[in-house]
Amino acid sequence: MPELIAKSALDGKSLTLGGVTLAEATVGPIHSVAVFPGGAKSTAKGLKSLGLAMPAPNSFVEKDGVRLVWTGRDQAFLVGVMPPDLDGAAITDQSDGWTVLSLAGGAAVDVLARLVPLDLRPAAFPVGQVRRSQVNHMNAVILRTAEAAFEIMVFRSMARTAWHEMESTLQMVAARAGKKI
Amino acid sequence: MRYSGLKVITEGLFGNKGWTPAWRDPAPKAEYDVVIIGGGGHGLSTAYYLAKNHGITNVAVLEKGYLGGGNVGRNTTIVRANYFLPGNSEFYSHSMKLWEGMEADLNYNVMHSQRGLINLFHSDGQRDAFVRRGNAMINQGDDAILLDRDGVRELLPYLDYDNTRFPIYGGLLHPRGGSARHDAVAWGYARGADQRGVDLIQNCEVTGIDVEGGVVKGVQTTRGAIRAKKVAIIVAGRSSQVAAMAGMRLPIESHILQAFVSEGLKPVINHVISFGMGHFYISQSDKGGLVFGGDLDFYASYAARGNLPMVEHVMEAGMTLMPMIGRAKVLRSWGGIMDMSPDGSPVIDKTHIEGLLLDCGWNYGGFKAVPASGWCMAHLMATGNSHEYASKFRLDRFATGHLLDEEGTGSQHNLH
Amino acid sequence: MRVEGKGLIDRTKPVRFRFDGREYAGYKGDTLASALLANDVRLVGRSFKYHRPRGVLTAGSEEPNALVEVVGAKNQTPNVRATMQEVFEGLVTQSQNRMGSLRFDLLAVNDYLSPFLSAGFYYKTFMWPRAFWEKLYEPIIRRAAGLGSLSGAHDEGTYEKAFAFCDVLVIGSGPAGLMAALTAGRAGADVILAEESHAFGGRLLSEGGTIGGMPAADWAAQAVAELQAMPNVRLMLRTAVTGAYDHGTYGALERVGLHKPARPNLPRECFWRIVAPHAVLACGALERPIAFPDNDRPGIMMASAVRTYLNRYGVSPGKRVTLFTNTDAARATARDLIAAGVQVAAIIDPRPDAFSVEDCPVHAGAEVIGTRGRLGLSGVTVRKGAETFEIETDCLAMSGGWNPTIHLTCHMNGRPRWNEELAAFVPMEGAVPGLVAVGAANGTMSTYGALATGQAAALQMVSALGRKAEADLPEAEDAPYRLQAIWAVEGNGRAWLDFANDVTTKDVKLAAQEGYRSVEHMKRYTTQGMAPDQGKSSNVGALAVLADATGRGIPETGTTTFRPPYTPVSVAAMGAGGRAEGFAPQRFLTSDQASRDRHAPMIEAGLWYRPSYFPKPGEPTWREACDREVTMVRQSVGIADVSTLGKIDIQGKDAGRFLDFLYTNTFSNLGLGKVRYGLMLREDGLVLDDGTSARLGENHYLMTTTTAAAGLVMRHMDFVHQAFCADWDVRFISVTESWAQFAVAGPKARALVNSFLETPVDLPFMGVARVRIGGVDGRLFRISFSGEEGYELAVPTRYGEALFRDLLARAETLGGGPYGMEALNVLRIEKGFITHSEIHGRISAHDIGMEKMISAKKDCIGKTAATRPGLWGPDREQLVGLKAAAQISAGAHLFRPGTEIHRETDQGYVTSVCWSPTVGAWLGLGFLKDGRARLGEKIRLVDHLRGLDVICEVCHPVFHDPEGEKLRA
Amino acid sequence: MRLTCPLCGERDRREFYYYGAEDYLHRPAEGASLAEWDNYLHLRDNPAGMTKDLWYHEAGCSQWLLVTRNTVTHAIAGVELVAERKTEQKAGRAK
Repeated sequence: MPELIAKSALDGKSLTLGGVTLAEATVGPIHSVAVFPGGAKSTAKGLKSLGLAMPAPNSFVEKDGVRLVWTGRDQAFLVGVMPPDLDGAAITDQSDGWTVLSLAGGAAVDVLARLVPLDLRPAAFPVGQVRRSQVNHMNAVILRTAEAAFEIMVFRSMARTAWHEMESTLQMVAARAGKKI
Repeated sequence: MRYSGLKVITEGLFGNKGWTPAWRDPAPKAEYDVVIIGGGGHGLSTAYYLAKNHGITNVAVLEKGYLGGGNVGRNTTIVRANYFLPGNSEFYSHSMKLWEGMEADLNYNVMHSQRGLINLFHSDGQRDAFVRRGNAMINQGDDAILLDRDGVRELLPYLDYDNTRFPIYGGLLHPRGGSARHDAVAWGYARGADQRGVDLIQNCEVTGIDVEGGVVKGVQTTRGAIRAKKVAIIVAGRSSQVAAMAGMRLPIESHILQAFVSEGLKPVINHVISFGMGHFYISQSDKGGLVFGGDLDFYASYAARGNLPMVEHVMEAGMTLMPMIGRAKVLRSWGGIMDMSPDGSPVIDKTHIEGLLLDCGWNYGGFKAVPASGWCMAHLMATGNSHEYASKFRLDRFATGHLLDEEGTGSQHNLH
Repeated sequence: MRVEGKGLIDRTKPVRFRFDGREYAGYKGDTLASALLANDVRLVGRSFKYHRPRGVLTAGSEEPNALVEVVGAKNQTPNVRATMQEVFEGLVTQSQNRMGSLRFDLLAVNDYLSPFLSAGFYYKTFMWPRAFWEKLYEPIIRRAAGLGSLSGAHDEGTYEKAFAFCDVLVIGSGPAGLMAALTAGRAGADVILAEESHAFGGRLLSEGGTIGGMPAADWAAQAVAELQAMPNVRLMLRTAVTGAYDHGTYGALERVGLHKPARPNLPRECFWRIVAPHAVLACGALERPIAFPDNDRPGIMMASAVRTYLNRYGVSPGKRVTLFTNTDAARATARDLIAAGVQVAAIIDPRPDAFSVEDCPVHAGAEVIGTRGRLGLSGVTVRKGAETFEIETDCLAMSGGWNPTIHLTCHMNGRPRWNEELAAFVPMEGAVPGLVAVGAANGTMSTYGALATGQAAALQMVSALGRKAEADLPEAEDAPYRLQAIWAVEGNGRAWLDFANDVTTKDVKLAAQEGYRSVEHMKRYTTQGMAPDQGKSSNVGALAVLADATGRGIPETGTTTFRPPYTPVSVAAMGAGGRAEGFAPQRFLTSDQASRDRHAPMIEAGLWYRPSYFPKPGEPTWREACDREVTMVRQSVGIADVSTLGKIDIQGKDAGRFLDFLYTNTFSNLGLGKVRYGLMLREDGLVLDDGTSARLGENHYLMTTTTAAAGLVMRHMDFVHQAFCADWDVRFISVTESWAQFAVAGPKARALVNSFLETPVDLPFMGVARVRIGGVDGRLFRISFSGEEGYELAVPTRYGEALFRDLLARAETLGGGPYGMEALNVLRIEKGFITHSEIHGRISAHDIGMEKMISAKKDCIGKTAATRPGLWGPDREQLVGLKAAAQISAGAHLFRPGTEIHRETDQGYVTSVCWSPTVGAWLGLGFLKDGRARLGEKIRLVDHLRGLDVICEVCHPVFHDPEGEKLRA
Repeated sequence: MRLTCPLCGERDRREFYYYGAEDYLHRPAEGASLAEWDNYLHLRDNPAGMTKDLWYHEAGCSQWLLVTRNTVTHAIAGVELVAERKTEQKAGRAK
């Protein structure tokens, strides 16, 4: 019988530069919940057991470490727990499809501003919101978990490129530090 | 007036006082045998060959702005004959031959320079596709040489062979490919047509096409009505608008193609280089500017200007392929309006209206086609039959499925 | 020379730098230009065409003359404006565009040949003999042309790009910009203030005067301090806004590290994408020269530049300065010089009624008609009425008035308006939505006017943002701007309009004489305005000369368009991060390391990296490895990572119906646990992609796409779903990344698979089953791309590497092992399976013999367009197999033996070839006219490029196991 | 260039893929003539002015958008989801 050892894309590595920490995060299971036409009610019923409801566009809801993250029209990712039985929605396991990078610390916004074409001002992208966008040329799901903390989901196969992009940006931001821009 | 080195010297000695206008500035007559709408490269070359090849000189070229003010005056000046589909091959092959005799024919130095064009490839599959193309070029009687990685390195030592995203497997060298001075082509044809009696009428915008009983009768313009036995629409970039004046809906969508030129630099790039994986191509002009570009901005537009995402993409492609140009500074960018057709190939054809003809859909390859387009369009106008080298550029080919899709990207206009 | 007591430089911080090999001293705060002038260096460059000696003309980025190379460790940076480059300890610079030394440039011979090098001369000559153009004339022209040089080495510098968002972008930090920023900032709006220079304050730093009762420079410093303290304001120094784009997007270039020694990871430049619904254009005006004979000598400068060098840098560009101007405003330059103790030789003012208040000779109604001095100005000739006289002078400050810096307002095709009073173009209002020009940029020339219009624009923007702001203006100078336009002075000799491209008034007149009367024709014929300064100082003057020569007014003559960038931007800055994986992400398989451990060369497959082959000792080339791997699969078992194939999970009651619409064939009737091959067309009827789809449950399918088309198919499905059947009960999502999938192929595949399954499965061909492997849920498909009995085993990606290594170990015990892309390709060619080499976008179902797969019972994407007559019939090239004893090649063309080789006799082409160790021959797939009717025929394969000319046999494309017995075993 | 996705909000143009004119939404019924298909696939009004065309929020929510905008000024008058479009579908073009 083969012994199958699980491996993440980046072996859980982390890096701190200029007060910003970049790390591969472990978030547990990820499942897409895609509500069928007319399936909203029964989906909501199913999600009740988790104390969560389908989030509004661009936001995520969180309870007891479990998140339901909006990812599209009639679609959210349930993160951190195996999905309950749900009628009315297609459930697809996405746990292995994504690598999650956490980026936190003072200049985290400056780092992201060099990679992500999003308005990162707190009024435009408040804590508790999510954006589907890009990190450089890679599609990404970006959650703002605190004023200076983000979780960034990228396709697992691209994790090394994502890391490289973010690492070199951290280096440039750190090299600039001390200078008011 | 005939131009020559001797003439330049004698005029120089006498204060350059003797130079005369390159063309007249006539007022439009009430009637012509032929009216050509559009004083761009194709319109001017059509007029020139109508006069020269067919003796038809009672011709007016109507230009709403200034001669050569469209895409012939804003492109990256590449001249090549490296198509592979029958229908395109023979046409561009013929165009190349006309380029090669252009200076002597027009008595105007268009600075056509066959510096060699290299299409780089980055995988075995791409190599095979380029080999198919190269063999088609040779079958047509043109030239192509397959270069391996070392062969490319010998010619282009400054490319990044180690760290580029898509490694260079080799290249297809088209030695007769090159570039020319774009404005000079328009001016050379304009001067040649004018000398043969064609009226070049600038600041004359066509506002309507007169059709009676399915037969064209003339045009309405901002300088009055002009009657004509035949009318040609040769207005790439505005084809849909002008054709709409005759009630036609064309298989064309207009798109923006940006291009860039750097500040002048001492010679660093001798060839025309095309980097398919990055949709990037570059050459260096005689003035020293790096002239380069990439893909369309991709959205339908008549704005003649582009946006940053494509600008950045082009620069990134340049940096991954040849990081030695990093410190060259972009001096100017511009956008041309491209007639994008559903298979990437043009139309030179009659329309359902008798006497109304159409030359359009050049996508972003119109510059190199200027001579042959004029040649074949003039033939069609003079004889009523498609020229053998443009026989497949039919307007109905999309309906019938007789496509000329070099890119293989299908009926989506902006993908060619 | 340095002037004591003047300037904003830091005299406590001396720096040493080099120019053309000599070391000089300057101060922190100096530009290269100011520091060279302080050292009495006037000759800094050579002109483009005539190689005339040139000096500093301006004090800003519009500089046409003083372009130098900055020399770094590995690269040099050409065409750097000495007027913008700050000096720092160790800065090394050199002059450019010279043959020999700067003082003795051999190409200066061009200046003597100038009568023959008039505008457009090259269009009229160099035509004979033809071959000489490329071999002789053009190389000489190319060598002489150009300005600075690139080193040819890769630019390994660090560059970055960034995005910024604000409510109000203020461009320029003179009085108008500072006032706008203060007003918007005080109201709480998010403000970005971008200043191109290395200090905030704009002309306030150069002109003295008072604002609110304090020296203007102090007021500026106080304003900057207040802005700096506001958290909602971001100050961006050394940042030129270079372009205005759609919907409030601006491009801007920040010089991050160019003013200091290189440091690891410190970007040289940053290219900003700034998004702002409101923007204030407050970048002032550019002073324009006057075209008089020999107006290009080193020492002849813009009056405002002389003033800037004096007041901002504490430098007088001359010891005995003469001023030539037609405006009151420029006269202040002379007054400032006199006050600083610099001798002013004279003021030449062409206005007959010009006042005379300065403590120096003032010649009203006079003009400069000539100059002297080979490498630097030594004197000027002045004409006043009938009289001419000489003035000894080493610096001539000239001013022909000001042109508002309207460039950004033209970037979205806005046409500027001619203002007769200013004799200048002013911005068209609303030309760039959200952008409002204020101050001198809008033709308001006084300091008070700048403050007032800056504030007014900001108030309007703040109120549009729903914020309240107070109007509060300090007092300042409000003198009227008065000038009498003077463009060109008649006289002997050439008078320069465009210094950078060496275009004189004669050239413009010649263009008009030759019929190039449109301003665009003139520009293109003379090259005026096409140099590095893009005509910043010459456009209006040249237009005026053209208007005069053609007998039209300036507004009727028109203007050329300004296009981005405002000031040149390096390719590296706009392409920052674009090298290597920054250009396109790299995608790695879970088996990547295991393949590399086995020394497999990894090759690009789209964005993915896949193993090419797995070399073993004694295999000199890939061919031996490939042959072995093919034979291994045919005889025992091979393992390949096929995770790159697109996988799309499709669920819902209408999932089958949806697939029926996407595919030409039917999937709604596919049995549970079954897999079917499907063909997908584009809507234009040509083949889009192919692949298999499995039915995992009643309402649950898994679609597979090719690697190449995965993204394309997803987009296509989204379109078809959202555009045509959004109400259907179907949902789908990509699971490409979620599963690692491995092919296990060969006669021993079943034995291998059963060796690790908890419960052996006897899966029929084209079946799928859920399996458990080592405690993990997986999926097992019985499909084959090799023609052998084949399985594909999928597990969650995290287990991919472990499973791959385990599969290899097991395969090896059975005499098998891994196989790479090369072998995979041979296996599929032997079996006649197509890839995107065959379905290359011009191929119909009919071409590949699959027209019967288009179901007649239902509609599907592409069905009708596929019936277009041009996509059918014997004229089309159809898929065939080719077999030869000698080597053949993909890309070769096919001809009937004995016919001439020409386009017109071309019968088809080859798409894929391989040496088949199984068949013992070269095999190919290709497209041949009416090919299916020609099986058994001999055909001639010609590849000119590779020198191949081989007779092949036309075959059915399936060479191996045509009945499919092995597949179904 | 910025587009406002009805779901994701205002975004940079780089997040979007462009397909072509609104015409692609008016797929002829099965059995329609080749001329109708030619009209659907190839022929375009291609106006210099207001138009409706199709964009895909590829780097965002994967929704297809129907954008009303000006091809000369690039001004955008409206964006709606293709999947939920209420816009009156253009009547079939007689040709």
